[in-house]
Amino acid sequence: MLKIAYYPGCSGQGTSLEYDSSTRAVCKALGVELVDVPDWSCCGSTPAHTVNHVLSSALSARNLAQVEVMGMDKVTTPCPSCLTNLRTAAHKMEDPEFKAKSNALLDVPCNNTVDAQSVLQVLAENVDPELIKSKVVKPLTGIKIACYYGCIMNRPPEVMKFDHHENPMAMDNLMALLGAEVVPFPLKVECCGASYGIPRGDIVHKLSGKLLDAGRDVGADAFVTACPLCQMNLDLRQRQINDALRENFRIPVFYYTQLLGYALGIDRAELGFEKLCVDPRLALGRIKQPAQAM
Amino acid sequence: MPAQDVRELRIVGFLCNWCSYGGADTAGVGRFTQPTDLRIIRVPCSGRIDPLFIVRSLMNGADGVLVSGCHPRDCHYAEGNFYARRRLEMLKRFLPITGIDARRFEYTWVSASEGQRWQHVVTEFTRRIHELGPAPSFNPASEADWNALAVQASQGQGCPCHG
Amino acid sequence: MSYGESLYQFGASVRGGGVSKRSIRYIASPGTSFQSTGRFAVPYRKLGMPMQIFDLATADQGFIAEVEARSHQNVKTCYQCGNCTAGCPYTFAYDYSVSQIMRLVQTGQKDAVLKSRSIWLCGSCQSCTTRCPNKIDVALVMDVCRHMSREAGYATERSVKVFADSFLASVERHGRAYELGLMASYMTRSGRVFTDVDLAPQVLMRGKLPFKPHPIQGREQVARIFERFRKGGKNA
Amino acid sequence: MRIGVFICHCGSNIAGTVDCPSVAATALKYPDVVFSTDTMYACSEPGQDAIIQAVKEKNLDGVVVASCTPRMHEQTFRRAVERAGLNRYMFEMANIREHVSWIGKTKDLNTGKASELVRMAVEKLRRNRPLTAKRFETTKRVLVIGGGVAGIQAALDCADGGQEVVLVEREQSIGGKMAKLDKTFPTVDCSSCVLGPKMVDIAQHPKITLYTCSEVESVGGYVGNFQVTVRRKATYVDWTKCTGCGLCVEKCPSRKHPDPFNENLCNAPSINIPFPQAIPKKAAINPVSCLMLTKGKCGACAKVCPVKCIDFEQKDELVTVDVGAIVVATGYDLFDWHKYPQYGEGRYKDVITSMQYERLLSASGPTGGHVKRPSDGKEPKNVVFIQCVGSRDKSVNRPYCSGFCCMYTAKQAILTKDHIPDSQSYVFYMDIRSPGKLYDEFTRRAMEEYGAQYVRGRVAMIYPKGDKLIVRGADTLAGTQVEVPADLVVLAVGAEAAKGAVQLGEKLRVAPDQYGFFVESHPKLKPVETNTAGVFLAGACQGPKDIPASVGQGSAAAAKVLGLLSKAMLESDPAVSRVNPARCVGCGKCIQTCPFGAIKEVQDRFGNPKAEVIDTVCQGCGICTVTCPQGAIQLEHFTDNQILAEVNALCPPKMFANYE
Ligand SMILES: Cc1cc2nc3c(=O)[nH]c(=O)nc-3n(C[C@H](O)[C@H](O)[C@H](O)COP(=O)(O)OP(=O)(O)OC[C@H]3O[C@@H](n4cnc5c(N)ncnc54)[C@H](O)[C@@H]3O)c2cc1C
Ligand SMILES: Cc1cc2nc3c(=O)[nH]c(=O)nc-3n(C[C@H](O)[C@H](O)[C@H](O)COP(=O)(O)OP(=O)(O)OC[C@H]3O[C@@H](n4cnc5c(N)ncnc54)[C@H](O)[C@@H]3O)c2cc1C
Ligand code: SF4
Ligand code: SF4
Ligand code: SF4
Ligand code: SF4
Ligand code: SF4
Ligand code: SF4
Ligand code: SF4
Ligand code: SF4
Repeated sequence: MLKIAYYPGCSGQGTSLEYDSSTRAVCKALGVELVDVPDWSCCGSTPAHTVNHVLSSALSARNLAQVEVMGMDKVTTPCPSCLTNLRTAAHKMEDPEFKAKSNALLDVPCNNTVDAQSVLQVLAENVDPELIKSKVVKPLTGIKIACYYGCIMNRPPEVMKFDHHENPMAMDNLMALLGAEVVPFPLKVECCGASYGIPRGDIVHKLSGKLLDAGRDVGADAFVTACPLCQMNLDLRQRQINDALRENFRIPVFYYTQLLGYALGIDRAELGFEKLCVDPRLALGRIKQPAQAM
Repeated sequence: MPAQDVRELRIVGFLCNWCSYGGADTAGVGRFTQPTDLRIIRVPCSGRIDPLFIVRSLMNGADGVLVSGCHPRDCHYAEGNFYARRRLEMLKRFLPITGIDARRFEYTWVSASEGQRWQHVVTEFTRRIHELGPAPSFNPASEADWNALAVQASQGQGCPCHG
Repeated sequence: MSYGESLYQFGASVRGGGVSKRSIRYIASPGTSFQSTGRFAVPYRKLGMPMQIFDLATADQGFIAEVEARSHQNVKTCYQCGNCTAGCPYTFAYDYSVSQIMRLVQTGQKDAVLKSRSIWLCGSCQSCTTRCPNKIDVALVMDVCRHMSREAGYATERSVKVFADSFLASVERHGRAYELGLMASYMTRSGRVFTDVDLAPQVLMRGKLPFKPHPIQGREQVARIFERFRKGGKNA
Repeated sequence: MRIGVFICHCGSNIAGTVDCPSVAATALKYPDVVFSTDTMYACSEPGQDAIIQAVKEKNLDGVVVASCTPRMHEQTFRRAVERAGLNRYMFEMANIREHVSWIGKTKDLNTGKASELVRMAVEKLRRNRPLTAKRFETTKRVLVIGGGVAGIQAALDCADGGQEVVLVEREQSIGGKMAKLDKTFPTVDCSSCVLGPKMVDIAQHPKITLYTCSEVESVGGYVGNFQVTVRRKATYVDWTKCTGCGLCVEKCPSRKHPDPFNENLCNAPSINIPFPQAIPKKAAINPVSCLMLTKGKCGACAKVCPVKCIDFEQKDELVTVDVGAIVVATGYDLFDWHKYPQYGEGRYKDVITSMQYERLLSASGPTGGHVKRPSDGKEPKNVVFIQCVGSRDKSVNRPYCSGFCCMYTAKQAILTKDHIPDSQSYVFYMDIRSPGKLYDEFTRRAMEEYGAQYVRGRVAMIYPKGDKLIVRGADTLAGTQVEVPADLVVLAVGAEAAKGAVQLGEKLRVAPDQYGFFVESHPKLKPVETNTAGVFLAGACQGPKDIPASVGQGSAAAAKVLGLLSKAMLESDPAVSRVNPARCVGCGKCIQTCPFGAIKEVQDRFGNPKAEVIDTVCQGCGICTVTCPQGAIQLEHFTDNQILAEVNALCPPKMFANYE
């Protein structure tokens, strides 16, 4: 059984509770043991790196140091924003001068020995697709899905080092494996407006609106995403977007772990579909029952 | 103190025919005044410069040796200066081992059009040699070692002290 | 509607023998761009505002050098191809497009850069960095400019600064981001008390905004990071 | 030895700051110097006569002239001593003008330095020996590699100049890229109308032998006497019989293989004649797709062929040709735009290359000259051109400008309007590079008369929306982002070195630059020569070039070849390396080091390996001399002994320090 340190990230405690719980559930089902990083703290998210890189690095490095204390050399997080911060910090700390500056802010210095990966990468690279296939009890046959990766999961490639920076396929492949019809979504790596929902809602409305429009254009029943920020902008703010753009989008936005859990037959309570703002029932209803699917 | 005002020292130059010798000519045509200490030996290519020549010059009491060839990638013979660079780099590393001040030897790249650059190179190198002063006299007993060293440098082999 | 209609269209008509008249859509034009939040409108470089004339001879060399040193990028390699602007999703909200920011940095126009909105609005989406033909980490340059702008006491997009401040204050206090507290703090500091109130029922109903922060044991450690940072460990 | 020394005043050029008579007087003390004098202008007629007279009167067998740089008058004086009956290598020069009088201000220091330079020259001369150039005959035949427009021009000019020509082309037909083009800038005349007649001339010229489907296997020999082996690949058709009737092409049932001549826009039958004007117009079977050759059944072509020339058993054939000179004209290839994932990596069918667009425009192309987009065959209305794809981009290791894409894009925009009058073209460009006669006028016409909308900026991404492709770029002049819904996107892909150029370069000993283009001898003054004597360059193999420039180079290379082969005999420079077999231990180090492949291994009469220098190939660099651990290989005229003599003259060995 693969054992790996787990960094849930702040949003997993709040706005993306369902992402955290479904992630834990699917990892368990697929034989990936997540060990919570003890007493983890916030990575600083976007605000930190827009204020100062050393501060941002230190906030992330504290957590990397915690993983080092665990005696582990790999940590996984579901959130691409956390991932970017952890990886960027590690990348910057390759410069000894920078590392010293960052460590000067910390109680416990970070040796920079930990590799941070997204849960998606862990699943894609360490779990045999055949195993997943064999565990599928409810194939996603019948639902048309647009996979949306967000702007920072794979960019810049020199730092993120996973999948493809213009046309990532990890989620597409996973969803196809589960039996879903994956529609080619052209704006996979376009930005949704990121953390500007609060200070500049108008930006998010426009950028996320564009994504919803493109999703509708390719005939998606639902979006699948791996990012709490993307999910929030597309789902929670869908009504705002409709108001601002005089639109009428009703496209549910799942975390990929939710649909993966669904296909694996994991208890609904752990998947948190009820936490989605755009009612997912219509979309889920498109999934043919296993009997028909066969 | 300008170098030409004091007693001349003995500086030997090895210059490739196509670029640096031409560069020295260009400096002359441009009347770019230089110290007179340097005497130039013309060779077809910097790749023709055997470390032995440099060693022999220093052994015979030269106070400085200056080598100059075409800029890398500009070599008239395609790649001669790459060979030269490898050998001369090696020689530079060996010199201190034998008690010679490595600063007495320098190599550089000057093209046929770079008269001013040549003037600068000569002036600077001459100044350096004058700062170092006349070379201490050399014990001919170790000539054999010297030659062995030059041969190794020419073949780009490892440092003689460490096999 | 198609999303295209919702975009601001300026000077888009295409002359020449073509049939398809308005097929080039200009996503934003400096000097004319205008944004509307639905609640209030913020004019940027106002319509009809005269151009600024830069004196190239007084280019701030120190500024260029500082941006280069802090970003480890050589801004001279930018040849103004515009690829960064072409990909930047935020262009419509910018006053200077990202390639213009690069140009202003190249020409040492410190004031124009540090007072621009763009550097405050960049979403760090990395599109520019990923696609720059000269491998310039453009997003990093934008970041560094924002740092310098902040240090110089500017906050051209005040709400963005206040949000970041509120967020970090929350982290400093609790060790983790406490979203409800962060919202409260943001609303008070920014004076924008109605921000997202429309979302509150949805969020609260789904139990997505815990009423209490999640304090962690190491929050003192986190607080000390900020403390040391303020004391001068900031020179990145 | 009896040496005479002549110190030149060069008017006051030297005498102004050097005491010439005193230098002459000092020289008399040097060993073997029997005569020494100063002279006003050594290079003038009377100056040279004086030297000749002295040689004869004083019975000299060596001459030193101290004057200007040898780069100026070495040849002059060598010819003079030759006229006096000496060997031209029994002469040395001391440069007391450029290296002494013009750069030093102090007369006595200058005089001292001049004397020492003379002494060095004397010491070197004492170790000189007479050298005589080898004369050899040349093979009056030329090999041209690559049958694009540059190679065609070179071949025709050489043949018209009276030389026999062997033209080797890798593809089935000659014509190169130009044969694929529809019209050509800046006159917009039909490409095959101008190229076709030249191709026919190649086929009909009595002095030209054409080998297509062929490649150079190996090259031996040296200038004037190369031996080249050519591999003629099996075509499975006996070309001596094939009439090019095309019956087989019609009948072939295997038609699912992409057609490279049409840039894979359509499929080609397994037996094919690539295009109607092909030269030679012969059929060839593609062994990868032919049912007979892959699965052993079919043979339809063999049945239908009226002259029974299909031969499934045909094998590659090696032919050896002796030639005196080689012209390389292997052209270029196109950048693989899939390296730009933001342009769809091939996911969007309506994103095509400029060369594919040429085929769509061409009347002989897959659509008969009707522009139809690949996805649904519809006529595009909005056509977007993107320039500099794979050029001027460090991130894909192509920092250079491909030179002709600005121009052909303007051409294609013009042709688009001609073909589809209600269309609109958009051109995304970074700069427009159009130096050349009528070139800028041409690009202006595309904009002004044909209404092409030029947008200054790169394109960040292309994505589909409905049946359109949204092209998102920048208009840096307006300072913002723009989007265009396109029906067809044409990528002006850049030029890169032809595949296999590096390997061919190795065979020919012509160095490729870091991008694989061949390096010319001098970027300005020897643009079609290479550093290997007898091998010349023409066309885009040396760097991106348009048709006028390629043709110009083809003719220039031919002129060089004709000049070379017009001499009855060639002379080799005798200052080359020479192996002393007694010292050579056959280690082979020199063979590996020589950049020109001028040293070969031979066996002495006991069967021991020895190095031997090929005089005609050796360029006289002396790299081998330094490499040889035995001192067995010595560069004549610059031997170790000669150079060390100069060193010793300058820095006398300690033990004889006071020999003066
Ligand atoms: C889309 C497009 C449009 C263009 N339009 C114009 C235009 O309108 N006007 C203009 O002036 N220029 C135009 N050009 C440029 C033009 O194609 C070149 O200038 C010209 O083709 C160069 O000729 P070349 O003979 O040097 O090379 P090529 O045409 O590339 O010919 C080289 C030949 O050598 C052969 N070869 C390669 N390697 C070997 C080998 N190892 N052994 C044997 N044979 C080999 C090839 O098969 C080929 O036949 C255009 C280019 C492109 C891409
Ligand atoms: C400022 C400047 C800088 C340049 N720098 C570069 C550079 O760095 N690199 C580069 O490659 N190119 C450069 N060029 C271009 C370069 O000058 C030309 O490419 C080159 O000189 C052209 O050579 P030519 O022999 O064709 O013409 P010219 O050099 O013009 O020679 C023509 C000769 O013909 C003589 N002549 C004219 N009419 C008659 C007549 N009726 N009878 C007899 N004789 C006549 C003229 O007196 C002249 O001597 C530069 C040009 C300029 C203006
Ligand atoms: S993409 Fe790079 S080179 Fe182009 S304008 Fe932007 S920063 Fe400059
Ligand atoms: S990182 Fe910033 S400047 Fe760059 S493309 Fe994204 S939003 Fe624009
Ligand atoms: S049918 Fe025979 S003669 Fe005619 S083209 Fe084919 S092979 Fe040649
Ligand atoms: S034998 Fe091959 S080439 Fe001939 S007709 Fe059949 S498939 Fe075509
Ligand atoms: S010719 Fe024009 S399109 Fe081609 S690489 Fe140069 S600038 Fe770009
Ligand atoms: S006219 Fe001269 S300066 Fe102007 S674009 Fe042409 S080559 Fe450049
Ligand atoms: S390096 Fe010297 S010894 Fe070795 S093969 Fe060449 S000539 Fe002979
Ligand atoms: S002198 Fe130069 S070219 Fe001649 S054999 Fe030696 S290495 Fe080769």
